[in-house]
Amino acid sequence: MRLRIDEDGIRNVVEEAIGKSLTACLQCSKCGGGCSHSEEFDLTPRQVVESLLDCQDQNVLDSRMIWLCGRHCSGCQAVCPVGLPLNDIMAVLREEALKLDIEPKYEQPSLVYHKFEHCAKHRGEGEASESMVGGETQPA
Amino acid sequence: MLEQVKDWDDDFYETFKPIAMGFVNEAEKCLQCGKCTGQCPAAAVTPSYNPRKIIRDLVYGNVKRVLSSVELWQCFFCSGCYSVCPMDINFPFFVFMFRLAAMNEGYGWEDVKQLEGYAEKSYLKDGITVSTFERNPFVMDNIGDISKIRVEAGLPPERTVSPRGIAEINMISDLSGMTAFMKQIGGVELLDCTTCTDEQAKRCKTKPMPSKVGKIKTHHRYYNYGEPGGKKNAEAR
Amino acid sequence: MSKKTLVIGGGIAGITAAQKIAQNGGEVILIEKEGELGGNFAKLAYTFPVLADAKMIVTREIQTAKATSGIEILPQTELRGVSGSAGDFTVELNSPSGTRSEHVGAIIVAAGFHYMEPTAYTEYSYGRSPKVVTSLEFEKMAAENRLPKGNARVVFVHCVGSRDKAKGYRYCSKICCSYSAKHAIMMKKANPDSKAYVFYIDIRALGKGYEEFIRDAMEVYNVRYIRGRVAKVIESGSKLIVRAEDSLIGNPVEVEADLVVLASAMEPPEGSRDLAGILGIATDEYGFFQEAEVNVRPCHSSKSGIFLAGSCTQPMEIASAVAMGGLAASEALTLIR
Amino acid sequence: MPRLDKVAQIPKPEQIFFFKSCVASNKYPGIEACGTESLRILGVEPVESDEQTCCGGFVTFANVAAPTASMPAVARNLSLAEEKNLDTCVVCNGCWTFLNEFGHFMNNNAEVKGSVNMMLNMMGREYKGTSHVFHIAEMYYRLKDDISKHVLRPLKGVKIATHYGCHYLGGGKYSAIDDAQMPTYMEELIDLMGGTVVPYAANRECCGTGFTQIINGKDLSLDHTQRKLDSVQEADPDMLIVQCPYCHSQLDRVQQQLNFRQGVNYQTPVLHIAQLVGMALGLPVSQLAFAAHVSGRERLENVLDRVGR
Amino acid sequence: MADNFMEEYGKETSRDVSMRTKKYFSDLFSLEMPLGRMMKMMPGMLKFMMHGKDTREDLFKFMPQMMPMMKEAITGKKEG
Repeated sequence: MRLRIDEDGIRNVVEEAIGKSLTACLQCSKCGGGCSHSEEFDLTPRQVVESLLDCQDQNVLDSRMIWLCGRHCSGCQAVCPVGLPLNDIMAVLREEALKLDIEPKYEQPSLVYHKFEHCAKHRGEGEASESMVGGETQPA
Repeated sequence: MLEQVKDWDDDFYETFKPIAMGFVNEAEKCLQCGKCTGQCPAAAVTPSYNPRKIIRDLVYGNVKRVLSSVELWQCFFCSGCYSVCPMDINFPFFVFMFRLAAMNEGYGWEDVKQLEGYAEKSYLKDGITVSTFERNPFVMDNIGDISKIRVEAGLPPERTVSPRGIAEINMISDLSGMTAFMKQIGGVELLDCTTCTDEQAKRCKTKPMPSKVGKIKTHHRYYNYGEPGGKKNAEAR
Repeated sequence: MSKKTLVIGGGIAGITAAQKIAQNGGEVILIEKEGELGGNFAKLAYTFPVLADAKMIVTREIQTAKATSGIEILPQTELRGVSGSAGDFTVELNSPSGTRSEHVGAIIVAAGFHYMEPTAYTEYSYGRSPKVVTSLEFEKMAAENRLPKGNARVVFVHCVGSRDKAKGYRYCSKICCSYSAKHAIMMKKANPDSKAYVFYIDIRALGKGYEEFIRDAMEVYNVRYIRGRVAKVIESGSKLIVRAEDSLIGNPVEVEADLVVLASAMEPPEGSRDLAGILGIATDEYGFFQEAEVNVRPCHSSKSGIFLAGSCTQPMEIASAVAMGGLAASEALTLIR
Repeated sequence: MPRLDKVAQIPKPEQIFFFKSCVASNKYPGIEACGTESLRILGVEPVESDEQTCCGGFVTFANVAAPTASMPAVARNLSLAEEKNLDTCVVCNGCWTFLNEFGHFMNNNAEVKGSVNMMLNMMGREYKGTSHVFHIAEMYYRLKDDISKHVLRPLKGVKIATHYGCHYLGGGKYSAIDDAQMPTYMEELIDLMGGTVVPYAANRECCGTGFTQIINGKDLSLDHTQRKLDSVQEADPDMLIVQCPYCHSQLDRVQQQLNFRQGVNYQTPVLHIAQLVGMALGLPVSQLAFAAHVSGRERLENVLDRVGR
Repeated sequence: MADNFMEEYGKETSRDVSMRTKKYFSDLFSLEMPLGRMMKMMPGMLKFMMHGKDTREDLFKFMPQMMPMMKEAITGKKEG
């Protein structure tokens, strides 16, 4: 999707809480690279910061990353060349998610790339898009 | 499981260039600058289509991911990316070639099947790709018979191609192997999801890989470029 | 053996070369095409990496040059013809008051550069919308305090004309990353509640203190850096919609902006090929003057006795232009002593 | 701005081979009727031939036909024009791109040309590559002085928005007569004929057909076309001018489909450049064949009343 | 049914996939005329010949060109 970028969204809440601007992030992915549990997470800390800056709040709040990261390990925060307090960022995001009563997700994430869910019957969507029906179809 | 870089075929792109006879060139010059995706109309409406990533995967040799992806079939072919590319990479030619390669791997036949009518029923039978066939009820009753309008406009009621012209393109299609290509498409069977019966569901492609449908094993395509953080991936299994 | 040197071009490189030669006992004829000295440096408001006041530095340099004895400054003068060889050139200088021929021992070319007019970039609606400006115009706007007020959003676009085989030059203009950061900081200083966005592919901060300067822009001044080259700038009503891809996330993004600043490429000055023809020295494929040997003899042109200085050889920042001016001066001094 | 050196290369022939497009003939006959009639008025005699089949490019790029099948088909069509040694005039961006793209491809690739000619010799035809392919909008721009001489219905007070289409400008990055991002030759033609040009934000966006997306990925196509139509509706033009029958078909019919599916109300008539020039040159209303249009018919009638039947 | 493309391909690496793709395209775009391909063209020519008198004459006019290609296809060596 094309994202419309502006300055509001929960990034302001996060920035006030940690007192540092998220634009300081170097996007060097040292945090994601160094993380020992990256297989279990669906987002790396870098992607969390970049999504917050891109106003993809829903994506971040729905992800599993904010629930599991930073609870007992601070691998990413230790290596960050800019010194962004990633654990506090995750903590603030957890509070925000709870405020929006999003229930926590601790289970194993589903695999990285997912199925093509086009089958109307199983997805419960009424009208499969016309184009799926066979026979000659029209340009418009 | 994570992707292994040792899985990739590094010299795929270099060895493929001479074979593709000029349709595939200049991709090694790609700056990965993102200008194509920035202006791409398809990338604006789809969750995960990204021309820059497809070019990157082709030059890196990650052929599996490109050919088995749904995104390869979401390109609008508007060559806007070619018009803004600082390195003049003709991306629609890449999509055209790698859709053929994906079909050779067994992907995408369900999309091509829907276009079979244009090639077999219209192009080879009466020489014109888009016939006067109408399916939209509003258009049928408001516009009615197009030949009446053609006569009013001073044109012959129907546009016809001479029988000899049709014979000639049929021969061209036989000689160049298009007819053999069309037979393969014939083998694909499309099921109507809205009136899906259990028996039909059994043979449907969302099930574990159906037995060969005609001569073609229709593989199931995946969203290979969806960002891991995408909403769908967050649902726990 | 004449003891004089001809310096072509009154920019910072030419002024430095003239001063160094005059301070070491040589005599200099400094010719400048425009009315007064300063060249591109005079058009700036601040310099990076320390946001020093450019106007003050330029006027000081010009004063010292005028004050030094042994430098003859000829404004609105152009070189018409050159003959002779190293150590003994006769040059014809053409000025509104008539032509004049001189005997000089060495020639230093410091013709400077020119910002490319991005008219070929119609996808950025340059020329169609008054809100899309080049970096030079932004400097003028900053100097005349015409920057947008209120919570305006300003977008800075890197690599317009550079690193582009189709519509521009293939080389990188080296200083756009730094001066875009400078512009962003100037914008933030002039209007604290404005928002600044910079679209980049790679950040090339190649000097002392440049990286820290750009990092300050990100950390202290909250300038948002997005990795992705701007694909389109569309006029929609009074606003401009800037479209690009945030390639670190993989999604196309859209920013509504009030002002778009294009960091256009540094190309050779107009007429650089004719000047090279008059002097009889080689130029490279883009029209910059060709050095004899890129690594070890950067100041020597293809003809002995003619030396090159400043950004007429390649895109370069002020510090290197000054350094090269000094080097060209010392080369010339070896000839005319 | 139009590349004037390219425009100068377009000759002003007495006769030209008029290449009929499939969507134009079978869905919007007004394009073909006005195209031929307006060229005749401007002094260029269009020559048509029943032997000419479809450009074969659609079936190829839609991967329904093998690529090796389309080059002989394109060569065969061009050989028809070469028999009468005429240049070719197409009305559709798609035909222009395929005839040009494969035409050039064969010209600088000798063995491919040899094997294609081997196939064509079986039918007694031969592809030499001498016939140049021009778009009808290029011809109009080349003959714009004649157009201004022959205008009988000046389009005074008609607000017209333009849509250029992707294949001609995007695909023809170096061979089209205008640059891909800020083309103005249609605006100049409209000013010439007295109309007022209405700019809108999504002017250079794709029409949304996506070549096969309207059939395979219909939701993506409708979504994109809706964004374009919203931007057109903001500018509220009297009509939208296109240069390709496929864009014409998409922008015209999807308005009705969106009205039906989402209850919105898009009523902008869509016209091909040939129909606009035909209207300005005073062709009879029956020949403009507005009856074949799906949406915006009342607005079209009201424009005709204003401009004069 | 596999959940993503990595499981789908299992042990197969991109190298095997690219071998298949390259072989497919080299057959598709090859311009030589081996005997097999000549044979595949026969039905198309016959249908064209059956179509009408004028098409039959054109094909016969083409015959002299056909002979060297046939010889070359059968013997498999380039001559002349």
